[in-house]
Amino acid sequence: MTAGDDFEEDVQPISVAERVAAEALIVDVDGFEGPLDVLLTLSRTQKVDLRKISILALAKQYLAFVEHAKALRIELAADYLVMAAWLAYLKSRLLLPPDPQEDGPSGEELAAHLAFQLERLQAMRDAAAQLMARNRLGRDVFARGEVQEVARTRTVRYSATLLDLMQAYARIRTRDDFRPFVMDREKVYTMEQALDRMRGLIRFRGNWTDLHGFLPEAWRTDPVMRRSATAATFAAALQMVKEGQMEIRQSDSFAPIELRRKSDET
Amino acid sequence: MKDEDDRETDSLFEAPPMGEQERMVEAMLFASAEPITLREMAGRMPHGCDPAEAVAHVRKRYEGRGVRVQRVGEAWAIRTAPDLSFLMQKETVEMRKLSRAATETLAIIAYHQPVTRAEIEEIRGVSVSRGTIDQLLELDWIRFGRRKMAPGRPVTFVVTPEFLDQFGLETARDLPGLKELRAAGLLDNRLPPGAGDGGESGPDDEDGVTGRGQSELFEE
Amino acid sequence: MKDEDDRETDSLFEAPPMGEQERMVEAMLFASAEPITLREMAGRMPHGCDPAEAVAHVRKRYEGRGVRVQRVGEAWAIRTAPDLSFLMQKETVEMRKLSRAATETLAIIAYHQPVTRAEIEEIRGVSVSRGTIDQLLELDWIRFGRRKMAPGRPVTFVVTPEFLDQFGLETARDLPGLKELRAAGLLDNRLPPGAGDGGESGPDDEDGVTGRGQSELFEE
Repeated sequence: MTAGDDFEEDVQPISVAERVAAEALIVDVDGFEGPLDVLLTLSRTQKVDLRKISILALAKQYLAFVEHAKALRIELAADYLVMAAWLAYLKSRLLLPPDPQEDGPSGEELAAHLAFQLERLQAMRDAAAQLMARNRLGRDVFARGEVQEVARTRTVRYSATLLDLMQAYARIRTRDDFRPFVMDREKVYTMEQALDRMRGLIRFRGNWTDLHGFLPEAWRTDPVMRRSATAATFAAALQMVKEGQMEIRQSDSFAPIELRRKSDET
Repeated sequence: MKDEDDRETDSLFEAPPMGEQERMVEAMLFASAEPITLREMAGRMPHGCDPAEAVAHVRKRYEGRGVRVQRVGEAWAIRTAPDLSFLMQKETVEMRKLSRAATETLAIIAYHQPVTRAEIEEIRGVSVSRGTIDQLLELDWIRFGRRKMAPGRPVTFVVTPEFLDQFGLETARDLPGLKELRAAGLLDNRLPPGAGDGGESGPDDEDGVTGRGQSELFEE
Repeated sequence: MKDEDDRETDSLFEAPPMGEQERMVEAMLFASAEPITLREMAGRMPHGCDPAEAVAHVRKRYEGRGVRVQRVGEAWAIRTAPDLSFLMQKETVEMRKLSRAATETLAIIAYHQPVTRAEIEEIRGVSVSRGTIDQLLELDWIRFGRRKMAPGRPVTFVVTPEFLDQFGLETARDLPGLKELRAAGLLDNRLPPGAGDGGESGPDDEDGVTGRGQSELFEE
């Protein structure tokens, strides 16, 4: 494409065709989706494969479009102006011989990338169109009309094993049979305990002493404990009498029971 | 099958081949939200089609398949084969451990059947909630037995064959007695109630019970 | 085939014969409007069934019929044959016409997935309005994918099974022209020259991570 011979930033040499193109775009500037969209539309006027497009020509067309909009006092969104500035820069890079001093991408590289972007956008548009043209569910292809819902039932299953059962039963039965025994144990004064105590005490009891005097201090107040201790002590006393270590007497019914050590002399 | 002769039988229009008509009927039956009448099918199909015949063919084609073409009143529909209805339910099973109250109540019924509620309460030492009995009834593990010949003629409870099945017993008499329980090392009432040791599986429980604990209690 | 051996030895239950399994799959597929996964089928079928094989048989059976068995991503569904759509005016659902922005965005997500919003904007050359993404999300055609391993860990978008179902695609690999686009390099995420540190020759480490897109799907 012929680049403007006397290129200058301010005065854009614009061909009639480009003016017309720009004019056409201006009419519908709101219909465009940004500068890339405009560029893609402009590129169509070149009627070539997007890969062979002249970015320089495209840049000129775009700049003409922006100039025209300015002339018509049409408010263009900022990104259109950013693109214009960038394309003006690109144009200068493409026109001027490469500056060996300057690093960064060359004009050709920038142009190639813009061409890639345009081609990619076009490809996506074609793909979108192809996608939308496919057989669509609910328009061309249909799902089952009379849906049979899958009934979801949640069953709670209770687990209990024979073992659980037997243990439960054992728990109940053992509680019944033995709990009283376990409970009373704390308040039961056994004969063994009483014997132990008596054997220790009797040596010092040469005189008749009331049975109750043999009860341990702690067992005297609580009636249940007192009763248990009394019985055990009495039983122990009988045992010791039987063994010949002790004498026992009661003067009358319900009279105090008295104990004393069996004297060795007699 | 032949009895729907309310169709236009002959047509001057060239109708699609019957194979095509079958496809059409198949698609309509599938996509329709409700059963379709032959009249409606005819209205949708190209001129000259014979939906009655097409339906008959499709119906035949689906014989013995997973779905079948069924007549519903004056219309036709595709329906799941009755023997496959189980596929239309998704059952989620949630395992829960039977509560202590329920287990104990069940045990008492099993060991003492037929037994009245009052007797259960006496043995357990606590009252038995209605919910517990209901739950066991619902599980089909207990049922009502004969009324007791006692004042008020109270109902009794007995265990069911389902119970025996569940617990792998021939009869309730097979339940081990206390002596056997002790011999098996199963008596340990120090175990936390309802044993929190995930006792789904027997062996685990057994492990949990091996500790001596209060089995001493049985030694007089 | 090796599965067969496993199945025979593993399962205590004898699996129903394949003919029965086909019937089951048929019944399930017919009963549902939504695609059903093999896993779900297996969950509803008796032990030891091979829904994959059964589906393959059923699919074959319905070839050329009025309805057909279609793969939708990881699931299967029965759909009417497209050439019979003229019979279904009654069932046709009004399709909301999507804006160009929405269709383009959808295509970009489908062909470039997983793709970030910034990448979509880069391809379209304009910012993507919230409404567009929202609309696609609402249609259930796109969803959020994994976050990209890039600065800021931006969210990505991917298409859904509903998208596949809507457009009659078996998998995202079956998108029309996907291979050609990829071969032409049009699905590469090429950074503009001079952008970032990739500078001259484009594909650098960052590019290597972000620029994969749909091509991932081809690396089996």
